[in-house]
Amino acid sequence: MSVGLVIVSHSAQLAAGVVELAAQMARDVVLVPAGGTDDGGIGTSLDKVMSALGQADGGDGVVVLTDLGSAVMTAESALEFMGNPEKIVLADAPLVEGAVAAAVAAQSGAALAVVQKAAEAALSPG
Amino acid sequence: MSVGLVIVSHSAQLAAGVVELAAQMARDVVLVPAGGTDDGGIGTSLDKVMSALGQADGGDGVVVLTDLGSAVMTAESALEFMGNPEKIVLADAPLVEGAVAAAVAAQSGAALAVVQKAAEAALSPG
Amino acid sequence: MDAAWAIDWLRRSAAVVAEHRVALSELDRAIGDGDHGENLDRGFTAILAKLDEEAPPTPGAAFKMAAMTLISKVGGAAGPLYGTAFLRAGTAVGDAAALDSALLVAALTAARDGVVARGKAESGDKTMIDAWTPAVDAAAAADRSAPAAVLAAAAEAAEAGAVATDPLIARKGRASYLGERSMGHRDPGAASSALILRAAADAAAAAAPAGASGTGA
Amino acid sequence: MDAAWAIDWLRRSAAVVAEHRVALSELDRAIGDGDHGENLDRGFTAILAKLDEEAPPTPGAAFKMAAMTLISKVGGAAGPLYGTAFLRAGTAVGDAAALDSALLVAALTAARDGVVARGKAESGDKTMIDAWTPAVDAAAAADRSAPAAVLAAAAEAAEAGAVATDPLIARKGRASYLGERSMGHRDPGAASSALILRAAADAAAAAAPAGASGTGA
Ligand SMILES: Nc1ncnc2c1ncn2[C@@H]1O[C@H](COP(=O)(O)OP(=O)(O)O)[C@@H](O)[C@H]1O
Ligand SMILES: Nc1ncnc2c1ncn2[C@@H]1O[C@H](COP(=O)(O)OP(=O)(O)O)[C@@H](O)[C@H]1O
Ligand SMILES: [Mg+2]
Ligand SMILES: [Mg+2]
Ligand SMILES: [Mg+2]
Ligand SMILES: [Mg+2]
Repeated sequence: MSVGLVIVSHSAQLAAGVVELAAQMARDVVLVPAGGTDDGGIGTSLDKVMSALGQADGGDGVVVLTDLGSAVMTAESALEFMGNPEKIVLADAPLVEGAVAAAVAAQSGAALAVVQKAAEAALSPG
Repeated sequence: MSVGLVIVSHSAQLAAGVVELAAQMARDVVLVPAGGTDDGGIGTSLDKVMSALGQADGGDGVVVLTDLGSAVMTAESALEFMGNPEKIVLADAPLVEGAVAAAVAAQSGAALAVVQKAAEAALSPG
Repeated sequence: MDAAWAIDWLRRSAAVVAEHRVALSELDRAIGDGDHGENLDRGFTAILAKLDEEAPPTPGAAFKMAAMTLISKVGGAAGPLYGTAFLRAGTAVGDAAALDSALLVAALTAARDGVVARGKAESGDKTMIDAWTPAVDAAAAADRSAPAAVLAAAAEAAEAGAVATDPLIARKGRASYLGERSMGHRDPGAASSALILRAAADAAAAAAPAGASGTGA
Repeated sequence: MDAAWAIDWLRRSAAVVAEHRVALSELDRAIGDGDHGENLDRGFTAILAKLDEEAPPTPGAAFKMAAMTLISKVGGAAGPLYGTAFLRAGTAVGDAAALDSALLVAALTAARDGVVARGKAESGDKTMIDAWTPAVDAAAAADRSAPAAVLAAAAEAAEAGAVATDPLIARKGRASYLGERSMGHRDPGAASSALILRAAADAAAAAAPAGASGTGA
């Protein structure tokens, strides 16, 4: 198993695209997009986030990446509803760059805190 | 008119999603996605990038944002083929956060260098 | 202020949000993404549907239902912010059948604290906090008056707070991308907060005979 | 080394890339995204199609055609990198009908400089530079030999350089995401560079009778 990732975005396409990009370098990592509102519009959905968190959690924990501030707030609300599980953490990272770095770290079998740090340290390599 | 943006990504969905997200706060800015390979795969396409640069340039210049390093190289190759036009610049910025910040700056009518700086200074606001 | 008042508050909020839907989105178009009115209208329309299904038995139950619905349906920053506000208010009042002035002040304070915890904004950042904090202060100052007067004081202060966001520079939320260009525009969330707190006061005024006084529920 | 040699080089490169397509992608799977073989095969297949349409009249024309095709078709980092390499080589040799040893060294040097300009990697960063720079150095050291010997020296040095990437830690490209975990794997771009430079030497050997010497074309 490995740490899972959830990509929370206002855009369903953006979340799916980040998953597509990060999956290239992390074939065995569970990457779940949570993009757009319930009715397919631009925005975030608590329900999509909560079900993505459920899907991504294989036991080793989940790192959540977000686009704008309101996605952060939706993700934090979801965590609050779930009783702030210790094994689900938000990364304070640029979405695309953080997701790729975190996915690579998760693929290597790194622990939750290491995957989170990989996201947060993400700079675009050459 | 305003500065245009080109979003270069390995994923067509990702580029389209970034455009969708940034457009929310920049209704009058020309935002052009250049994502995926010519045959719809994951990768970058010189032809897509060059035609996006053409579409985005309304006279006030274009800021180009990229995902991974090879997208940067494709964009730089495109610029070299076009004779390194002064009014097309690459931003060294996180893709999503930089695109939103640049789009907002472009919407306000800011000049090319200001839009580029907005992208490069992008941190996710609350 | 009992469950009937809480339900009336939510219904009045839905009505006033629907009425000001376009205006709120226009405020948001100037310094955000132009969806604040639609966002809230979607959320409160869903609240109306829930109220039609089942009437919450206590104010706390009404607040918690509103919280869940807003967080789920709004889709923008206002969802988790108002959602957290109503959730904390619901927790603050527990299963009290009716809220006296002290409990109302506690509920408003918890709501405001919830918005702060969720959004991490400070006063003066040009957010809904700039309506909520004056409202909480005014309510606390009026806590020896009747509930309707407490809510009227809160609503009035929220309205003044919303107006006072006009000259501010946004430091949180989408408007912060605009920096100084956010000056001269009213914060949409502060404006909607004023409308919703006015709805609370109106529901209380309709429930309590005019001129009633004291601190009872 | 004339246009026929350049065309033969490109055709041999296409053949060797096709032959090692899976192996190159497997190298890339270990420390990248697993597409390097497919990427290059797509590019060189397109080059073959162009060669079937029209034979470039000079080595420089062949290099420029290869450059445009690789940049357009490869889709990964190798596209702009090899593309820039061939473009700069094409510019370096101009419209010379044939390349003597000095021009070959100039072409290889320009190609390597193009990869450096495009990718900003340094020697030891575990990239194709680690095949190209030893190749350029060996070619320059052999510049008083016949063209075929210059290219043979370059190919041999590129092969050794590719092998020497095994223990390195990647500092550029996708493999740099892996940090220390990139150790113990060969860089795919260095491996393909060695194959392509060997193809150049093989084409030269096939063109020049074995044992021929001197610095002529
Ligand atoms: N971090 C925050 N703290 C407090 N209020 C905030 C914060 N971010 C945004 N807001 C409020 O939310 C309002 C915008 O809501 P809305 O338009 O629904 O969200 P979005 O920006 O996601 O489209 C703002 O006017 C502001 O009052
Ligand atoms: N900045 C760089 N400088 C030099 N070579 C690089 C650079 N980035 C990547 N490479 C080379 O490109 C190779 C990977 O090519 P490829 O798999 O086609 O690209 P991608 O990483 O986009 O999938 C690497 O093995 C390395 O040799
Ligand atoms: Mg909005
Ligand atoms: Mg919105
Ligand atoms: Mg690759
Ligand atoms: Mg690739």
